Amino acid sequence: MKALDGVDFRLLPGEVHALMGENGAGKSTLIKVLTGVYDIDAGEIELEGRQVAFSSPLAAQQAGISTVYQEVNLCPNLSVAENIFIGREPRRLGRIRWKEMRRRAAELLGRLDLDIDVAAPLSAYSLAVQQMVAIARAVDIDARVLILDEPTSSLDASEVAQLFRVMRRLKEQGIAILFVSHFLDQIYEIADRMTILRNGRLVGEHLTSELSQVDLVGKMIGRELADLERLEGRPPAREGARLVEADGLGRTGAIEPFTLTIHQGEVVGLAGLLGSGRTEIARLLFGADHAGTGTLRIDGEPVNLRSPRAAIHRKFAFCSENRREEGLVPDLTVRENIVLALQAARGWTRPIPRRRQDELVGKYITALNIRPAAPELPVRNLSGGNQQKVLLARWLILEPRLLILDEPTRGIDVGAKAEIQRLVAELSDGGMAVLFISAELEEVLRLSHKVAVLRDRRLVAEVENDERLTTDALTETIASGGAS
Amino acid sequence: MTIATVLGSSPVPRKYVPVLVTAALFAAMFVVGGIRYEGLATGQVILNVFIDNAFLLVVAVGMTFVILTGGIDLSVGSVVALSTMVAATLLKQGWSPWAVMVLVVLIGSVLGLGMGAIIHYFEIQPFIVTLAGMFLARGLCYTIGTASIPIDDPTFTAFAQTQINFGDMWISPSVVIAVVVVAVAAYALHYTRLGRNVYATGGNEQSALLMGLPVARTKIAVYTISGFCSALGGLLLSFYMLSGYGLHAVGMELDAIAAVVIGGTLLTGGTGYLLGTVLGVLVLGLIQTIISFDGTLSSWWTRIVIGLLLFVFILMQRLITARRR
Amino acid sequence: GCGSGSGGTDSAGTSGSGDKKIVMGFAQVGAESGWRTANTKSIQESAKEAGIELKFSDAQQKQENQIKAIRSYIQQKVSVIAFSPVVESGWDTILKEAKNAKIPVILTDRAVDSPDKSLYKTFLGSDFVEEGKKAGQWLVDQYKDSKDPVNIVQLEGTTGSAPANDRKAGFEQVVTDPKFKVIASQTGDFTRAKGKEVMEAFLKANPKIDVLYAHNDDMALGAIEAIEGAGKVPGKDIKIISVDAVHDGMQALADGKINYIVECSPLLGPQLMDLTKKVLAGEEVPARVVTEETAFTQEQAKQALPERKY
Amino acid sequence: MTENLRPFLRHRLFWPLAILVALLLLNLVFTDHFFNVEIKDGHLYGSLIDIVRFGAPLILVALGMTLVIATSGIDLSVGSVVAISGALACLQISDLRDQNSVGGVMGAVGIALALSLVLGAWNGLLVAGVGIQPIIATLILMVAGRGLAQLITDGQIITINSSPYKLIGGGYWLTLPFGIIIVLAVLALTAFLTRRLALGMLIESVGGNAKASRLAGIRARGVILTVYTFCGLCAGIAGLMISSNVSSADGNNAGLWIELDAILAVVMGGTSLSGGRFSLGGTVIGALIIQTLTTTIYSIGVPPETTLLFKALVVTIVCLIQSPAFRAKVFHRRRRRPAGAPPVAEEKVRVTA
Ligand SMILES: Nc1ncnc2c1ncn2[C@@H]1O[C@H](COP(=O)(O)OP(=O)(O)OP(=O)(O)O)[C@@H](O)[C@H]1O
Ligand SMILES: Nc1ncnc2c1ncn2[C@@H]1O[C@H](COP(=O)(O)OP(=O)(O)OP(=O)(O)O)[C@@H](O)[C@H]1O
Ligand SMILES: [Mg+2]
Ligand SMILES: [Mg+2]
Repeated sequence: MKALDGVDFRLLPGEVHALMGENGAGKSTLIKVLTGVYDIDAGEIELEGRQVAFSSPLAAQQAGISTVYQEVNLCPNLSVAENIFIGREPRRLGRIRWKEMRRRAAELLGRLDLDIDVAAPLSAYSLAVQQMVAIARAVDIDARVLILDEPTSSLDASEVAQLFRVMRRLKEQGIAILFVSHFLDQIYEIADRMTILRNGRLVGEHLTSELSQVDLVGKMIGRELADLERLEGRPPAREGARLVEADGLGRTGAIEPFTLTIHQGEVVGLAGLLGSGRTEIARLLFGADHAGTGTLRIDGEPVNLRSPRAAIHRKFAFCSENRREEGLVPDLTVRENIVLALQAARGWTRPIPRRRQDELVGKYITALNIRPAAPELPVRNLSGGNQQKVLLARWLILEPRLLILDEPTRGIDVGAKAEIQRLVAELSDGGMAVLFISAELEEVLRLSHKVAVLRDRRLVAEVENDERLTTDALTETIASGGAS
Repeated sequence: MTIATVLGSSPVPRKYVPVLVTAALFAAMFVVGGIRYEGLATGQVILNVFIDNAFLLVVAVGMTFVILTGGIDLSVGSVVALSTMVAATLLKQGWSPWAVMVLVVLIGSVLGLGMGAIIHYFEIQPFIVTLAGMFLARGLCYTIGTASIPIDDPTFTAFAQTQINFGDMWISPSVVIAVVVVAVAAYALHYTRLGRNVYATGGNEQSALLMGLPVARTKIAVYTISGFCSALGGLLLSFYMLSGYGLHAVGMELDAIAAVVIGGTLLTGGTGYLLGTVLGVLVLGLIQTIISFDGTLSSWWTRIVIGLLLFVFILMQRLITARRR
Repeated sequence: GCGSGSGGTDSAGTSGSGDKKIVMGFAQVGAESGWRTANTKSIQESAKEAGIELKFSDAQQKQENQIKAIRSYIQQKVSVIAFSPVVESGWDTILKEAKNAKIPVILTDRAVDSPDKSLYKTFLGSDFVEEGKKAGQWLVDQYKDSKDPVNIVQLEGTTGSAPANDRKAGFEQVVTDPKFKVIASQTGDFTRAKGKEVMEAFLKANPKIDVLYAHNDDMALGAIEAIEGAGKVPGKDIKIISVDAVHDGMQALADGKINYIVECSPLLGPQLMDLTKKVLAGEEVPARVVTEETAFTQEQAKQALPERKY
Repeated sequence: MTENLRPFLRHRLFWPLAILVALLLLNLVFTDHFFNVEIKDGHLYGSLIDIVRFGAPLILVALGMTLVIATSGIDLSVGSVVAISGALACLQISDLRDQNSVGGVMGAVGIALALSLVLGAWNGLLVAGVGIQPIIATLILMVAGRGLAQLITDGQIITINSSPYKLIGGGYWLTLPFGIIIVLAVLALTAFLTRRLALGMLIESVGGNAKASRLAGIRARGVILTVYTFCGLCAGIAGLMISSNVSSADGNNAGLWIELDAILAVVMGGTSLSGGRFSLGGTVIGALIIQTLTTTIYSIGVPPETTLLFKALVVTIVCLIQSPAFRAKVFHRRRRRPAGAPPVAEEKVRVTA
């Protein structure tokens, strides 16, 4: 299989260069080839006019290339400070100076507006925080080239703004930045030039100012995407029966007691900043964590969800934000990953017949445009966005009554994103309730009937999504903590 | 004593809780044993545990490095035996004891280096490579000779029989060596880049590689360290036994792994402390001491009771740490 | 001595055994075979009979464990220490500690190679080399009239273990005539299962085997099954010599499936207790006490079998 | 090589199989008629049969171990379970008035297997229920279990004389050694449970990513418990075979170090110790390689002192040949990356900074 085929590509000092392409186009592969993770079969790399060949990421780093790879690639067992500084710890006489390291780490994160305990292990933080840590590490490395592969996939607007401020500063210092993102707005805000890939081939190189968004999308997916913005206003939800009623549900240290009702056929969006507790709500409703206080009613009956299994039994589904740690089983094939939850629900004594599996899997590979469309490929060999689609497919085939989506469009390209949004809208029209979490407020607004706003691990407001609600208003609500 | 210093320093972060629980349980076991068996609760008994397990301690230190990277080293017991065998044979041929010591340690390190290189460059699971290493080292022992070879070199005998007294208690020079090894290793793990790379590699090897850490060097280094420690442990064992024998230290790899794991280090790598390993060794040693103080157990009851004590210990450790979380 | 600063008087050993209870610390090798278990039982029972309090520990075949046990006996100030050394070498340090603590030491089963004979009072036990010699001698006698080559296969004990080394050496010292050929020799780890497995392979690889020499009865018993499985008659087609004389082995000998067994008696208990009392009473004891052992032919086995307990 | 050989060469069992065949061929050089299989007294007889017959207990234990390892666990206690089950069965049989009564033997076998199940479940409970690390959880039973076995036999070797019992490990049925039949049956059952039913996928999922499996609604604890129980059962059957083969139970030596051999078999068969994907066929081949190696050592007359060196040599060669990285590096082929298959990148990149 060829992931990249004769791609020419150049990166100039002092520019932000966007690498564009659909899921599986070869962006991450190109980056890994550039930084010595994979070997090159043909072609050459020149750095400042000199031909180089990196045997390992270490060599690339030493040559002045600093990289944030697509999935968060840090060590969860080490502290935040160490994750930022490991390999280049401040030392005196060979002895690591821990105090100094923590101080500098806190300072560095402070510049990104992140105020966390840098001595705590990285695993204590949500994925978004981990992504920020990875960025902090990369920008602190004294490099001439900075490569960021989808660093913003689970960041919200204010973090992205912080990141962009840092990127502009680095750019002024003459550093070349390679940036990958599926958020077109971000690209147009920051990038000077872009290179577009499709199916591992070079499509073209353009100045951002000379290419319209529509043209860009056209070049990326190879056809016009007319109905990208088709999903405009949401029809008001028909009054469905109450499916989930959380009353004073809470968990110490994670989320304050909250009250939330979800009706059948309703899409409820959760909005809030990093670590505001959105994921925690989702986990409580799914039985992944145990609630310390409060009651949960499903169909009016009080229940105690002891495990995800119990929730799945009630036809709840939860698509985690952290696909690598909590979602996929990398060794298993695409097919196995997709049917996993369904099979688990049926129990191991009732295998899903192979024909039925192929049918289901085939259907969702087409529906979500998973590429390559090879059900027997280990899922680890898929590109990030396609992995996300596989995870989504796993929950969709369950035909759940409540679908909890935590950052479901993380790393998914524009075309597929529209597809998924349309799917969600369709399903909710069919009576499925959806709890929708996304860092992208537009998306939340576009889909949900109702938005619950969180701040500092408290549910502070619940807003009906009518014509008047805008992202700005929502941002305002988040910032003011629901006081307005 | 080591425990006290940790307890003394500022508020205890949560990551140290398992080690502290282990320490407390060890103390409790000692006290209960002391009440139950007359003469057990003396300082010398604790020192005896050190004297009798100095070699295991050193071997377990090496094993800790390996396990922290998520690997395993099954060859340690055999390398210990090989070291005693090489030392005894060469001493018998009239080599200088110091030269022998250097050579033995060199052999162990080179064996470790070789295994580490194979594991890393050929991407073979550590379990098999070190199992082959185990066969190799033990096989070399038998090729040297199947009988036990006495050591009567004066330097070795001095190491074996010197008693370092304080008050009416004493320790052997081996204990001093072991404690130094522990101290150096603990320093290396906590305060040097190598040490932190060990933890990073164990946490997530792929990530460590992408973060630009020298994973290859680290992995090879830990097996070399383990080989070095095994050889040094072998020397301490030759002091202890004053003999070289191909059947020495059979199954010691399991003791070492058990000590490391009892000390709270995760076999999957990335989490654990050297102090835990020390406690693990002490726990195993104390269990043995209790058994021999009891003195009424028949052979099979000995094993059953060892298993039971181990079970109770691990269960308590697990339950207490789980509740603290 | 160590630890005696506050204790006042030294160990109880020297002050006579009449009024004080004797405490014996016994460091057993392990429980690796039926022979060893019989040995342990014999010691435990005779200690009870002799009114000696026994502190028993099991080293699980490890020398370091024996050393640890002995060290803890010294700590506990027992009156006498007895043990069966796993190997000959490496006992000087701990024996010196015992000597410093004025605790007398008795060796059972095998000697230690320490040049300083004052470290222990006496040594009671079998002579493995002698056993090998006895086995070899019987073979030489059996074939003294024959001129044809005799093909021997040998099932060795655990590689490196003292009985395996010595029984092999003793046998080789006697069986020197070039007509005797050891065509295959492999370790059977002293167990029946291994004995059987190895013998099966021998039978496949060597069409003509005349004699089997097994380092213990268990391996011989395993090998008998293999021989029968190959359609041959143990004791006739292939002559079998073995060592130990445990009950099952004697049974096979009486049944004609084994031809000769050299005894290695585990019943050291009574002799050990006698020696202990003598040592503690300050009497002179010989430096070496050999256990009374014989060897059995098929006829002798039939007679001895009913009394065989272990 | 021709095109249609390719998929065969690529198959993940190709190299283990090739090594097995090579070892067998090596024997042919030293032993004539090594491949001869004849019928003697209505039984199949020959070296090849012996390898499978003696390898049967190892295969069984390794099968159980495969599933345990697939959940990223390990079971060190199998050797002890082997000893206990053999000891218990033999003790029961020796107490029978008529040792040849089929009913009595069945009862003894039933009790022994029931105990093995309980012991396996105990391990599973410690791992899944209490959350103790597998290696240490099973170490407890490894140490105590041998004591238990000796307690049962009172430190002696229990010898029995029971022809129905003898059948299990030493008997023949339809000219085939009964042990082989048992192995085939257990293998078929395991394959059915894991590959036909969905157990295999759930096991691989739990081993591959435990957290994700829980969130996908898999009862990970149940799976782990099942797997350890099954491993205990396999070890129990192996124990019966071993003791039946020599008509006696040896609490101390039966199954000694079999855990190492079993793990080695699993790993040589291509299952990773870190869990996830497993291969039953690979395990069987791995166990056969080990047994062939043992037989080879006996039949070519490697002296006992060098046995281990020989073993080290073979194991090293086996691993090197199996390692794709080694083959690539030594035979100057494309290098592989830890991440898996290498994407073939053909490109020209110019980085100017
Ligand atoms: N380790 C691998 N082994 C085999 N194929 C791979 C591997 N990694 C990626 N691929 C394949 O290479 C192609 C390009 O993947 P890549 O990750 O570069 O895509 P991408 O452009 O980064 O997509 P995304 O936007 O989804 O992250 C995909 O078809 C993928 O299936
Ligand atoms: N900015 C932060 N400051 C402190 N702790 C944080 C922060 N962000 C996340 N955390 C930690 O991460 C944990 C997970 O938070 P949670 O996942 O519920 O947040 P979220 O609203 O889903 O935000 P995210 O966008 O990060 O997913 C919290 O329990 C908290 O301990
Ligand atoms: Mg990508
Ligand atoms: Mg979240």
